[in-house]
Amino acid sequence: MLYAAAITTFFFVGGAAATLIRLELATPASDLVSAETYNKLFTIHGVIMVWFFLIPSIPAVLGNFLVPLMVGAKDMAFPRLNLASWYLYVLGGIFTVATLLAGGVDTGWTFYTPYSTMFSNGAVLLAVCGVFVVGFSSILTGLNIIVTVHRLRAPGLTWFRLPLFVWANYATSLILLLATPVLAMTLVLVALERFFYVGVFDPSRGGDPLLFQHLFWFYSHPAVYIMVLPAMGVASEIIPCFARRPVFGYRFMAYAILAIASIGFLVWGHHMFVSGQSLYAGLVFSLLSFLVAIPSAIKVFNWTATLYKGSITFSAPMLYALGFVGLFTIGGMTGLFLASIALDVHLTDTYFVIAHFHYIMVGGSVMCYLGGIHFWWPKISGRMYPEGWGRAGALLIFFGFNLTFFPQYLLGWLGMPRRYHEYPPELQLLNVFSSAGAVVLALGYLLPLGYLGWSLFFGRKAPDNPWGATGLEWQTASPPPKHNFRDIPEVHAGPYGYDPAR
Amino acid sequence: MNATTPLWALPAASDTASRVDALFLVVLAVTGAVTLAIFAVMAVFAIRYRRGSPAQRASPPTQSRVVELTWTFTPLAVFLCFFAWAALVYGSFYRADPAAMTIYVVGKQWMWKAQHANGRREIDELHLPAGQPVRLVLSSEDVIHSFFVPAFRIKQDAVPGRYTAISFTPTRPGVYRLHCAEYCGTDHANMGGRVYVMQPAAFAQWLEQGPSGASLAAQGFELFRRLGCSGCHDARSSVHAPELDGVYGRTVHLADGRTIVADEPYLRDSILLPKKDVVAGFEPIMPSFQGQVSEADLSALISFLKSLQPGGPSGK
Amino acid sequence: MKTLVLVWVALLALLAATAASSFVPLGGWNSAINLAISCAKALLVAIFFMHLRHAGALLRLVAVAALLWLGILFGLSSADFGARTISPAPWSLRY
Amino acid sequence: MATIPLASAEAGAERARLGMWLFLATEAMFFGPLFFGYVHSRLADSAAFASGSHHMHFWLGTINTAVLLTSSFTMAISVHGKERIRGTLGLTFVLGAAFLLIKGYEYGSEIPEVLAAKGAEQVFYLLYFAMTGLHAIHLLIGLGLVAWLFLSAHGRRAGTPVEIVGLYWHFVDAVWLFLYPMFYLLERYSA
Repeated sequence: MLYAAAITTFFFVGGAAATLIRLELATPASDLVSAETYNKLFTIHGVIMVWFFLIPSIPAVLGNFLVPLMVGAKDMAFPRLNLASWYLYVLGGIFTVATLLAGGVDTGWTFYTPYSTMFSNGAVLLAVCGVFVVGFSSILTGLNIIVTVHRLRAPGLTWFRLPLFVWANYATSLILLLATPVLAMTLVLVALERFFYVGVFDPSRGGDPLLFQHLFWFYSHPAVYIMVLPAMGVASEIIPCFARRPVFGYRFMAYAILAIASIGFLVWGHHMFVSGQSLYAGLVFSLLSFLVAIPSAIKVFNWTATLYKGSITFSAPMLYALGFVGLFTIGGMTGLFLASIALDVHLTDTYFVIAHFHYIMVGGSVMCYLGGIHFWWPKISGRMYPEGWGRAGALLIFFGFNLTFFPQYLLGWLGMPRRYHEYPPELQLLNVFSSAGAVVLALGYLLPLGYLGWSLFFGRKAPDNPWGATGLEWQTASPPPKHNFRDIPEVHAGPYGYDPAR
Repeated sequence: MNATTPLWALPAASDTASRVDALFLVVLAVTGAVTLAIFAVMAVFAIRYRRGSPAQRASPPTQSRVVELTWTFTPLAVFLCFFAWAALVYGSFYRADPAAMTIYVVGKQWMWKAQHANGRREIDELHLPAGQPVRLVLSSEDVIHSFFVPAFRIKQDAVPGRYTAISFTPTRPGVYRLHCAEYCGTDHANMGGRVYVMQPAAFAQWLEQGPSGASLAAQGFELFRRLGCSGCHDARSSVHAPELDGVYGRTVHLADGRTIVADEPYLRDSILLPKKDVVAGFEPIMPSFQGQVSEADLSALISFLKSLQPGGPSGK
Repeated sequence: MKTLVLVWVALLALLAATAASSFVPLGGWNSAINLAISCAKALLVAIFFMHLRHAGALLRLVAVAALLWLGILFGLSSADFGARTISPAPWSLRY
Repeated sequence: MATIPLASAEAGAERARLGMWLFLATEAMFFGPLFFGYVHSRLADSAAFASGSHHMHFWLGTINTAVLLTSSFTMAISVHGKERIRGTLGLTFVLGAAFLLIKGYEYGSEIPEVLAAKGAEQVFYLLYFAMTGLHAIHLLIGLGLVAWLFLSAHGRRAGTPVEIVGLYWHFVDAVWLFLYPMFYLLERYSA
């Protein structure tokens, strides 16, 4: 709950920055904000959305609440660590707010050297501290989830009886644990280089700016999977429930999650195809990038197959989940263009990339975060949200999202580079579409904030299991009592025991 | 010939552009078809199996090894084809034609500076002959930049402290946009210009106009004389100034007792801030050249000084 | 208890070996020997002092995973640095 | 709800053990970029690194390694011992503190050299300070934990807290085993 409030706040700060960016880009000239302000806006948008929203959203808000419920445990393995992790998140947030107060930072969320170490005048150190601290918050969350899944499963709950949401959060936690420390140390090196001129990234002293990129993307590419794997977990809970049938190919889905998490560590070099990385390294990373697309494809096929012979209701969570599958498919398919190394040369650092990763992160993670919030809202709050408003919100967000980001694919192919506050005037029409979409999208995000807030006080009292779902979390009261269950449940079968004929 | 070809037309103005476009269209066709098929299947299922529809729902399949293996290995095969094709095209960016014309391009906040083999320089513009293979050698004076010409479908980062290169052959005369694609600071969006692809004869004529020099070091030697450096630093000069033969990399003893290695930052400081590090045994009489020499002049001067190695060929 | 003493003696012996070997000029082999001895010492510490010898499969897996992932970081990054070709600088082409 | 105290204590120990090992895995990844940066910079200019290494205090570094190894040994005895472990815990603390004192003396005598150094040799020194400094911070945390064990009831009897702190202590020790040859032993023969 504490997490939900803090993360929602940051989502809207980051969202406000995004809205300003799109408003500036409604015209080709620089008119609303100056170049410097624009650069600070997209940096703070990136930093907040990546580290303060997307990464902690599902694991910290839904994961901390649901993983113990789903494995039939009284609480997380280390409850105090959980609280510590929240304090670290807030501390990191304070640093980030301090960055804003100190005048912002203009390095881009990627902090590329030598710009960040030697040329930027922004509050790089504060921003780096913020990310460093929040990184430890994620590490502690990940550690907690892993130990919980390993050690606190209810009697009879074997690995292949775990819901896919638990699998997804488990795999995500592995990435959090193995990747985040590398980012933390890399940022320490940036700070040391900026103030003591260590020289590890400085070519005149035997360093290399590309070394930073290797270290940075070693974390930041797997971080994409930190964002999207939990979303896949949410979709894998919602779709079977509203299709009233077991998920198709449960074991393959679980293996696919593990495959994505591990192969995801081997592909970071595809962010560096034009960076001056060696040709051969580029080719290896291109091949590995195609390999990581396969488990993702399997998941899309299996979700689609889960609809077959189902009995489908289109409630708000289901609309979000189906929207997710559609947007994730488009995002994934366009990822193949970027993995095709020769195409990436033209497309990288253009709006094509922007569109691609927003389809994955916003179309994927945010859709499922909202879907998950709606799905488990009765369990979390003990109240029902207004279904009509929920469906309207889901449709509005889906429409606004596509209007915002689809034109950006075309812009990217036509060669509009990213991080430009001015652009060639012939590209205005597509930019206007995109900016209009952003306004719709912003309204779409305000809608759930409004009616969910309303339902917290005035919503109908929720029964224990409003969706007729089979997960362990639905077998206890809404909201759950202090120790989740009155008696620790025993499990005798796999998840998703739905029957469409009933 | 002066109007820039608009980006919405996305002209294909190089051999690389046509190769990339062919790959793009095939990938687009395959992924587009699969995406539409997935959406169609989802739509059909969603309508047919909506709650309360009369569709038959007995024993829905929960897994099928055959089906799942099929949709694991079919994409794998397709992906391997994409990979191989893309890798071949990518390789061609970096395999320079032996007859390729080499042009040095330096990125700097926030401009592109190019220098042709005969010494002709240009800023934020690049003139190229149609039909002639070109190899761009890129570097940067400050942060990472990226040389991006959408009409050629090429992009290559310019990294400080080292050189990167990319090869292509411009095919269609015209004027095209040039951008910086790697975020490089405040005026990143304005760092760009025009690429002029000309008929070979017109290009040859263009190349002959304007100043030229044999090389950066030779230009540095010119500057060395023009700015009056040689008046004092020449061995025959009556002024008591340090001899500069082999100065680069030498350990220099300073008047205040420190020792310093004469590296590039030191040479740069000596030209711009001569009072900062005075060499032991010499009077601080050298005037500052701050504001008189540009970055490009500085790098020419320094590379001239670097060429004055014992045993090596010198500019004299 | 006896094992611990033996391990401690072995560790000190290895320390003496690595310090002594660094005074023998062996070129690149000095670093290789130092690295190998460090690995041996770290293994002794992990297996005996940190009880990996008696630990379950899961803990061993965690220990191996960390090393494996460090290997991925080092290996794939080195693949880039090892395979780079740098174009000649203009001033290296003498006039 | 029936609880079996013994079983739940053992379950808690299992949780803590797994948690600590996972944490140490993240610590290993945390040190990773520094080690990689070291390798990269050293390969770029190994002569400068060797000459930087010659300015290190060989004997102090070697003695310190022995001190730290011995502290690990006393820590292992504490974990192994059943009762009356306060003696070995105290010894561990004293050895750890001795390490830091020697290290502090080295730092003090090396600072002028760092200021005088140039180019890649300065990179060597700064990496040395960054890596050994980070190690020293870890050791300081370890000292705090050992002191806490010593002063609290845990010091009377070996148990899970002693074991967990021991894991951490040994890990910090193992990191030093790599730092020692990287900084002290480069081309010693030519010094």
